[in-house]
Amino acid sequence: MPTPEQIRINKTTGKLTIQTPCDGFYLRHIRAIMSDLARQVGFPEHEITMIQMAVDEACANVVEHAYASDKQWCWQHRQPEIRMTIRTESGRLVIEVNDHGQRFDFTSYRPADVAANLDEMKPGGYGIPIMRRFMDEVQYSSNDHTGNTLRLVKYLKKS
Amino acid sequence: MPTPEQIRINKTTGKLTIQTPCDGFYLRHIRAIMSDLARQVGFPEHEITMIQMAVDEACANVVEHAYASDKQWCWQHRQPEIRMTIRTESGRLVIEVNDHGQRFDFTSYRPADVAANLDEMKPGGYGIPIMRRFMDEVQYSSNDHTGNTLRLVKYLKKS
Amino acid sequence: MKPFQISHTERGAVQLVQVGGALDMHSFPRLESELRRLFNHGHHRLVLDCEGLDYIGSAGLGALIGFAKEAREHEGDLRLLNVPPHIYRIIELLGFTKVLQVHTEETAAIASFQPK
Amino acid sequence: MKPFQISHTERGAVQLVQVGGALDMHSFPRLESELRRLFNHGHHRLVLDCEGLDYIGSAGLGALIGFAKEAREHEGDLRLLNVPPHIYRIIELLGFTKVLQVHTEETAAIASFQPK
Ligand SMILES: Nc1ncnc2c1ncn2[C@@H]1O[C@H](COP(=O)(O)OP(=O)(O)O)[C@@H](O)[C@H]1O
Ligand SMILES: Nc1ncnc2c1ncn2[C@@H]1O[C@H](COP(=O)(O)OP(=O)(O)O)[C@@H](O)[C@H]1O
Repeated sequence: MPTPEQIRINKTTGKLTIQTPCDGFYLRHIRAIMSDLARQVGFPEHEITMIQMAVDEACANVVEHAYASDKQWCWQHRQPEIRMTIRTESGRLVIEVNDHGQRFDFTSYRPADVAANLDEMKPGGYGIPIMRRFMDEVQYSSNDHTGNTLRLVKYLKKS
Repeated sequence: MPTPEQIRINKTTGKLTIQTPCDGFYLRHIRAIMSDLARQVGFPEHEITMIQMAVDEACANVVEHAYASDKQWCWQHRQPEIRMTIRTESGRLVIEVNDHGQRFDFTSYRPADVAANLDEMKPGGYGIPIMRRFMDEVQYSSNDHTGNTLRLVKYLKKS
Repeated sequence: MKPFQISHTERGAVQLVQVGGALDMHSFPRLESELRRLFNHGHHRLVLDCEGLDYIGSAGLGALIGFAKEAREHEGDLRLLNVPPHIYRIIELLGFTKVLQVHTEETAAIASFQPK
Repeated sequence: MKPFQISHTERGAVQLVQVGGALDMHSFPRLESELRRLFNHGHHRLVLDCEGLDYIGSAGLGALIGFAKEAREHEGDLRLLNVPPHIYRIIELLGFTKVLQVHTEETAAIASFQPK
């Protein structure tokens, strides 16, 4: 078993969890932590901005949409919250954003891409396309016990 | 049951939890979140600095001392971590800092106060006296299942 | 992590709107109500000075497109000024700079509205 | 939340050490090694310019006391300059300003080391 000191030194694999009320107020802290950890893993600045935007987007969607309909809101005994886990591993960053709101059929949601939205000058619908564009993996899953989880993965490119 | 919208509006009672690896690297985010929430509850700026210092101190002690001795480290199967919960209630702020390291006999630890340390120009030992001075309640408890918890409370003064 | 700030000054027939800090879902309603207010007063020629902007999310980007579209329908436009490099790089990559005019000089941004 | 910064310049027989950002348990070893290095070179007259300091924790405060004590044992001292108001208020309240000299002007801080 590694000693505390070994674990402490081994900074590239760490896990951070944050659970906040479901409110846009907290997103700036989430972004700040996110970019700090991405920097620690070694991502270049422009990819840090991308990761930050993708995660901000995932959380914004929880605040905006996940608890929107109280009919479909499956876990009514719990307070609406955002729960996020960031794992920094050597070579990649794994972020999971979890909510207990309504399920969303993410996989079959295939919106027009950013360019098509821009052609029509649409004022919204950029969130999910940006997330898919900026992250290497984007997966949504639903579970009766643990709620809905959006998993975002970004790999460090070898240079 | 309150609707999500009611809960969302009721910003003065919120609960935020953050769990980080046991490393001083994360303390600046903890301080940033702490001061933002204290500001939201309505504390004046100089008390925000005090709360920030007390919480920083509580977390620094976990990083520095709680996992220091692997002999007394009771929860060896877990990774050393800091877990902090902040509750913003109307009129007060309740912070709990939790670790799974060694137990500390906090209650009977009665160090010299800041002034006495300063008289002797001591280079350390200011942490706990500062915490006790800046917060209204400071309580330490230990539990075989949940680990060690330091609870800090600060009340909003009526003005 | 500066708080979002918005202010505005008149430059002849053009409204110069300065924004700073983070334009995210939390601050975004403030941009929206400020631009809506200008539209309601018949101002449709807007320059958004992004000099102090740290962050912009997709809601903010979408709003810029929506307001630009509406402004154009009233013979105006929403044009950007002083976009910080890290934000410029992202919005260029996404294609927003093909749809929105971006300027690096205030005088040029204001003059771009003058009839030739 | 700027990262901790430390640099130093010579002002005659006095070392001016500039610090900025947060001096917490994470950054504190960098202050310690810089001051230790100066001591090892026989420099015991130090002015710590705190102009850009956002935060100081108890470990940092304790270290200042420890280094001031050691400097005094070598006919020097550690004195503070440009302490931001929100930090000054706290360290005054705690009594640190009774033990450490605090200056508001660089020239006065440097001159305070000159024999009268
Ligand atoms: N977490 C979620 N829960 C429920 N519905 C969601 C969630 N995320 C997105 N949606 C749905 O997908 C749509 C597209 O989302 P997005 O691309 O982020 O754009 P926007 O939020 O601007 O509409 C939303 O309008 C919403 O209907
Ligand atoms: N969470 C903790 N677990 C174990 N021991 C602790 C803890 N917090 C404090 N201590 C003990 O109490 C002492 C005093 O702590 P403090 O007042 O913060 O000053 P310092 O950290 O500078 O020694 C520490 O040196 C340590 O022995």
